[in-house]
Amino acid sequence: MSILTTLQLLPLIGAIVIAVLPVGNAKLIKQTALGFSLLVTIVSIVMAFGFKTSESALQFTETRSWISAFNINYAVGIDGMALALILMTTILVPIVFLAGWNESENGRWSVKVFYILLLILETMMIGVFAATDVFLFYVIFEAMLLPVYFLIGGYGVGERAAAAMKFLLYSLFGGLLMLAAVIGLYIISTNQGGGTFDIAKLSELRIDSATQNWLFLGFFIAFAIKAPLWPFHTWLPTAAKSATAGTSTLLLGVLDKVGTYGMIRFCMSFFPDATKTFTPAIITLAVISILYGAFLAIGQKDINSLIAFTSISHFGFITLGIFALTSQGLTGAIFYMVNHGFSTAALFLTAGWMIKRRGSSQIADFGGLQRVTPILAWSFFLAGMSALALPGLSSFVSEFLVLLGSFAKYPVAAILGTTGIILAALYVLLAVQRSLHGETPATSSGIPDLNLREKIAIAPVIAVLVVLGFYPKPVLNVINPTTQTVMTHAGVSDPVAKVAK
Amino acid sequence: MDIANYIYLSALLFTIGAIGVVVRRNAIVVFMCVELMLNAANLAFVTFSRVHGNLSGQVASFFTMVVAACEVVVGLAIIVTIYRSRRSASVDDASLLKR
Amino acid sequence: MLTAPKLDYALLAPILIILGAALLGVLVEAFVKQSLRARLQLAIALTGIIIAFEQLYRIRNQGTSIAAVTSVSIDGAGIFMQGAILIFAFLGILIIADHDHFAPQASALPGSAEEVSALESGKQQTEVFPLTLFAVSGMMLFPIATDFITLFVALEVLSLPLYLMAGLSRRRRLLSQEAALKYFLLGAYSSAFFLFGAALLYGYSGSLSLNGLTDAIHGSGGNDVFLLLGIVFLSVGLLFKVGAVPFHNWTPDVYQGAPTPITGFMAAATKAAAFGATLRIFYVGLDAAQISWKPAIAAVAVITMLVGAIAAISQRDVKRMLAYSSIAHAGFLLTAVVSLNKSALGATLFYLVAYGLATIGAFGIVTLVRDSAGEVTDINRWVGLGKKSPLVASVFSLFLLSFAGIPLTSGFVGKFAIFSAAYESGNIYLVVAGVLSSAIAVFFYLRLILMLFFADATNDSVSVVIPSILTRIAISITAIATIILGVAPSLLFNVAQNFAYFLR
Amino acid sequence: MTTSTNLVYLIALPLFSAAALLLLGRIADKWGHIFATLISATVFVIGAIEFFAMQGRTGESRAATQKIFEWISVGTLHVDASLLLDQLSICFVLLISGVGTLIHIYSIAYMSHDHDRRRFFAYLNLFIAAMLLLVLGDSYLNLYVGWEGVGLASYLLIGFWNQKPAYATAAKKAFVANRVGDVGLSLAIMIAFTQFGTVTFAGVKESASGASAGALTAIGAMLLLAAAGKSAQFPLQSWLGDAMAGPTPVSALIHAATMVTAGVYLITRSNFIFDASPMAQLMVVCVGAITLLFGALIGTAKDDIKKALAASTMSQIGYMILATGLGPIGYAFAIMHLLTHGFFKAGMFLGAGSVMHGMNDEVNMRRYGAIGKVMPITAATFGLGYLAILGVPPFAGFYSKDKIIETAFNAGGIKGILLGGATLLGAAITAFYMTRVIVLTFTGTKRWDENAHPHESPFLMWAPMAVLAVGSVASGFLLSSGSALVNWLQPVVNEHHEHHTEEFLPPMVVSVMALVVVAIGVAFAILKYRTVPVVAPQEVSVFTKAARKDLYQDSFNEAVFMRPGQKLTAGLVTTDYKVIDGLVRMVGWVIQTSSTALRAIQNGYVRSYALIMVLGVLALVTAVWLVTL
Repeated sequence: MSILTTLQLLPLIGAIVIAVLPVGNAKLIKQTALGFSLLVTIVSIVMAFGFKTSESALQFTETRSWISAFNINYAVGIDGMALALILMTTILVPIVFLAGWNESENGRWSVKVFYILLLILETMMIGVFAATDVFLFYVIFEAMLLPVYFLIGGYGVGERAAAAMKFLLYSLFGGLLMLAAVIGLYIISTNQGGGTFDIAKLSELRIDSATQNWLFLGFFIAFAIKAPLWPFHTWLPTAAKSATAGTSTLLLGVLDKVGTYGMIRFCMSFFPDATKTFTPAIITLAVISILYGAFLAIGQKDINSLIAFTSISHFGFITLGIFALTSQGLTGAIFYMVNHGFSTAALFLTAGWMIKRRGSSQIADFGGLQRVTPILAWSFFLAGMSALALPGLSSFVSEFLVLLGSFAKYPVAAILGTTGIILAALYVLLAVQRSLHGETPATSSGIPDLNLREKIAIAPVIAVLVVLGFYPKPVLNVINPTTQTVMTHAGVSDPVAKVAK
Repeated sequence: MDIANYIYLSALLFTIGAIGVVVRRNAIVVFMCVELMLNAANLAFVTFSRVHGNLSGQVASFFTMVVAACEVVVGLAIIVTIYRSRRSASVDDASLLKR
Repeated sequence: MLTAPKLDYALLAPILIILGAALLGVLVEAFVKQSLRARLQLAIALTGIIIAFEQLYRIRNQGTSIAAVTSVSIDGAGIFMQGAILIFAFLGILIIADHDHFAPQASALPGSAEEVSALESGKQQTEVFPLTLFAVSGMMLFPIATDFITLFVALEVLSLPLYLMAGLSRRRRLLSQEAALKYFLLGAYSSAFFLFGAALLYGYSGSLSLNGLTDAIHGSGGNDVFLLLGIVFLSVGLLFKVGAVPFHNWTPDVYQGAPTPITGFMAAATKAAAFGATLRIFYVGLDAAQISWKPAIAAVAVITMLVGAIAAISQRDVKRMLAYSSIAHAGFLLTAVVSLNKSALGATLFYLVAYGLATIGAFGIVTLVRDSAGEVTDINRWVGLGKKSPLVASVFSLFLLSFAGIPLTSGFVGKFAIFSAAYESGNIYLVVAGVLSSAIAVFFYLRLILMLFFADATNDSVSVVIPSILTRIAISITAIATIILGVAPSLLFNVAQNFAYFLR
Repeated sequence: MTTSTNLVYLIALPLFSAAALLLLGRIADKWGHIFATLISATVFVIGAIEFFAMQGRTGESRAATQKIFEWISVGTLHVDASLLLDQLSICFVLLISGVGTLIHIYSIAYMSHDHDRRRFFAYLNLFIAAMLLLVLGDSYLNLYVGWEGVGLASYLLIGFWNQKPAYATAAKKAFVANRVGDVGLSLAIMIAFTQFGTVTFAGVKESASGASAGALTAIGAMLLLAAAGKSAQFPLQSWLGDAMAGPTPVSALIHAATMVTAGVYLITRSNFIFDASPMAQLMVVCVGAITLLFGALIGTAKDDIKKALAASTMSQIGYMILATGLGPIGYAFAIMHLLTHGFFKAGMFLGAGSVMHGMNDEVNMRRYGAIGKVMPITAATFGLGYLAILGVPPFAGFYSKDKIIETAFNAGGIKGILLGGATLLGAAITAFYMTRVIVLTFTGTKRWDENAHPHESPFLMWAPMAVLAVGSVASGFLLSSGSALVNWLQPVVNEHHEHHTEEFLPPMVVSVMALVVVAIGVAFAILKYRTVPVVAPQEVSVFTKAARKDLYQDSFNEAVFMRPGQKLTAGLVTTDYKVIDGLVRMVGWVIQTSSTALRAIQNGYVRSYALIMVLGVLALVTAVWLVTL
């Protein structure tokens, strides 16, 4: 059994264990959940140490027949990109547990259900990145919507039911289009000597260009909804507004990454020609997302929807980097996914604490927090700095790589994207100014600063952002081989500098 | 007489039956229209049996008659019950289930 | 000297056993004393079904097309359908056994003294068991019949008891009777079309058998007008039974008016039988003329999916909503008819089982949600059920998710298989239409889940009754099957695939 | 190239100190300021050691590098976290750490009453670290990290008292304006990488000559944009005045002596780009000339002493920028002016801070007057700085500024006359507004508030001022004697004397001209401000009004960027809800409506159902018939 399978099973076992614990003992349930998630983190780190960056092939592979009639397998294996994303996931989950220690208690259902859902979600989040069988990927891709649906609907705030519904409908719509495309791929593989869902085999199919275009769109729209790209984004702010901080973190930090991950893993490797055909259009959408997301973030009054719109802007950057198809762009984009996960986690978690303490998510209701709760304020500030890609924090490295990588091929897009950094400064600093600076209103004066548990939760996130900002090499080394594989497969190479030495 | 005329007659009967179901209100009459359609089919079977010179069609018409008889049993039972409940055999009155 | 036609009784035995049990049931109803009847009927029905199933299992590999001269064809698809119908019948009867749903005396006037006394004395008539078994025998015959006479007889045998059963409800008897009337009149109307179609096809080919029809088409020996009109009229009868648009109008009304256990049984088993016959007719009899009917049936499939999905959205009654859902599923299944390939056949077999089990389970749950006046089917009163009875609400949601085709439920695998068969046959537009209507359909399933879990109940009169042990068994089996078929579909899928063949 | 192992400490020490002070929190309140000051002093010592070590080496080996670790390596992009200490950067290292240390010392006293003094010192150390990274990075990308780092430090320090909304806004404004410049730097790096495949200074320098004029001009223009943002040059100048919201030591260190001169450093560092692109150079001189006059004009009307000094800073940096646009010889003079300006302007800011310290943080010069008597040391040090900025020989400014004026005239042709004229005019206006500051603040009659009890500042405050005053006096002479700085920087900026064009005017003439215009400016100011109303008169010329309004720079930005931007944002928010989400909701509406329509068809009448079936039959017949046609 591959360590990947173990990794997926652990949270599931955790969920089962929690299922048999007494409902009343919330503390025990939480501790068990945290314990299992930490165990997963440890195992994943052990796995990371066993990962050989020198190999470009998939590692820790395992294949078991699942639905033999369609040659569907339980097939897992990871490359650098998947490893990075899985590590991000397994690190974020215990942090989310710790940060939202009490957020399960105001829900519609018990604490128990909350943690069962989250642990099941973790299993799926690991699985979705580990799957090397398109069918398996699809199944998890769709199934993981449900825990989130229940987490938003059951434990969220405000218009949570409507938000959950909107989220699910959007995602399922995209998913169904993708299903059609998955079926198409399978049939084509059947016609070319043996139906398969194996990613590697599927990427060697010969598909005529018209079919490629349609199938590409099937996949791409699903991913564009997931990693919301303008104009498929309107579900995200609603969801982020209603979900708990922890759910939002996992939703935007991990689940949405499946979209951008899918663009690289599936769109590009299955449909190289279609990728070329659609690249200009996608680059345009990406740039629109960057600027549009930023402008809308500036215009938000609710702190969670602000964060959601910043993410739309950031997903624009990631998409731009991916479709620029240069080493820097791709590596930057993949690294961006990881950084965005942590950066968004920091934003949502700190914002969540602020909201919980103040009892409102309207930015205007805050103010002067820096005087009252310096540590909380600092955490939020640093998260904001990460969102605006301040050099020294990891998001800078990725954002810069993305822009650098796309400039060589799409200068106009890169230039427009670069102006996004001004808007980023605006949306972050406006929020910072309104919430942390200024006079402290009477309503905020007595609120407590972060407690030890919250400090422990936020510290690793900030540490990761800072450490990877200064020393991104370990992650970049893991990602680079993936980038090279993708580029080789797509048949592109980096533009050569015009005036080489 | 041209055998085609039997087919025309059969089609005509069937059409009358089909339209009758749409336009008549009394459940019994509606049901009779259905019976008319079945008999139109019988006529067609028998005619075709003649055309093709085999007996299958004739056999089919016997079966149809038997089945039609069964249908009458069930149908009348239902119609009578509903008539007793509602004191009306109009199919338009039975329209509580809708939308 | 004339020899009697040779009948292979071993192969026909499953049907005969069910018929025998049904007849026995009639006798029991007539002669056994009141207090024993109910239990005896149940025992007879279940035993009959089990024995029939066992016999069916024994003959599973003995396919032949001459079991009863040329009237029936015992082949893979036929045997699989029969098995599926038997399973549905078994589960259906477990739920039907809860007498609370049925009028003590169907012939008594609603509200009459007669009825009141029957209610008070607890004198419960149990004709529903033999009726069910008769219907089952018709259903088992329908998918294996290969000539038009047998097809028509089977169609009527399965329909006539159902017409009656629809009117047996203990509560809201007017509605129940109205459902019976509508079902009967429209059903008879559609059978007339079916029969006239059969007559026309006979006129075209000179043969009543599907094989004869195929030969005639290949020889293009007859009048094309008869063939085309025959195909259309025959299809009407079939499309009516499967509940395809525009022959679907009876479905919501009957599903709503009929006693809920009957609705569940009917929705699952009739659909299986009707699709079994439809597939055989189109695959075996009309394959050669596919160029003329394929576009029309494809159009019906698309319209059916869309209408089913769209109309369900504005329904306010759970049973009506499930009815429209069944219409949408009929649309998906019709794509398999158009696909005309082995994968589609296998996919349909799987789909029918998956859908049927979930349907029985879902209607089984509906029987549990009641207030003092009986079942509560108004969706608005289901709001907040997740709070009152999380388990029941969760299981119901599971069925809904399966209907919606969410991965890891049986419904998803079925949908996937059907769509990939459609894609394989080149009907990509059907896949796209299917996917889009699934997206619409997802909305109302999810909205219902949302109402169950995410909203607070407005009144407290609605409660979930503790189900009887039989109902509990039925619902548990269907729920577990829904998950197992979703997670490990190979268990059934490989079987379906092996049985996915027709003998000519 | 020499390899050094000490360079990293220049950055690591203050960075560590900043982090420690911030993380330790209140525990470090007692000793944080001392610790930070010691760290800063240590950095200065290391810098000095490096400087002497460098002097001990010759030629190529003077520059030292240190590779700390591999930072980013993706595809053909390889960027190491490595530092380069050459003749140019050592000037900055000494300036930053030297002036920085003095200001640390000053701040100990200046901030002694502030509850958050520890945090202030943490920010100061953070600034020192970032600024040193900026000047020590061996590639544009490393520089960029420091570049934004100082922006962050500047933001934090301007908004140090962010409980006042206006101050928080000022901080944000500075950051955003800087970000506009950062876009320039980002794009410059991208173009450079696309062109040369590298982003190190050495690599770009090596290949620069081979690039097309267009590419070089583009890089140059983008670098200029970056410089304009950081150095408050036209058109991104508007933030500097507001930045005076920060505590005065910050204004002295960051917004006068060091950070704002980063633009000059950037252009000087990129001399190989600008030297190869006359077009870019022209842009540079234009920006410099416009800003020097712009800043000077604003300075004439400011009553806020810090804002007046800020305007002056803007103007003086305009000189430096202008100088860097004048080709190889200009760089050295720009750096020289930068260094001398660092001394005298920092000194004057500290002086202003000292005055404010004694005047209950009053900044309105119309409320001052006759402070020279009560604060003699402050007045004296300020006065020396004043003389330096005026360019009175032998004070520092004389050496640096005259050289710039001279070089401007020497630019040749009409360009030379225009630039020379601008610099001369600037000198005159500088003389006017600086004299105005002196007159309003230190001489004349008392116009204090009743509660004000001005007194001389404590030793910890005046000592740094005194040291800086010494610099204001002596630095010019020291740096220019025997063209010391010019020769020192020669390897970096490729200055070759033999390429000099004919001198337009002899140096002597230029100096005399400069002194004459300065005298006129001084005289005019003295005459004009013999009496000073406490409340600024409203009946003034349009020019004064314009200058008071910062030449409408904010109004312009508001009208052209801010308000349309706000409208755009509001418009997009509405669009997002009404159009994009609206479309989605419309799909829902259409489906819902069709659903209702379908419900209506289901009317409950059997006969109607039968009719629908008949119609269905007819439709099927038609369909089949059509297909078979």
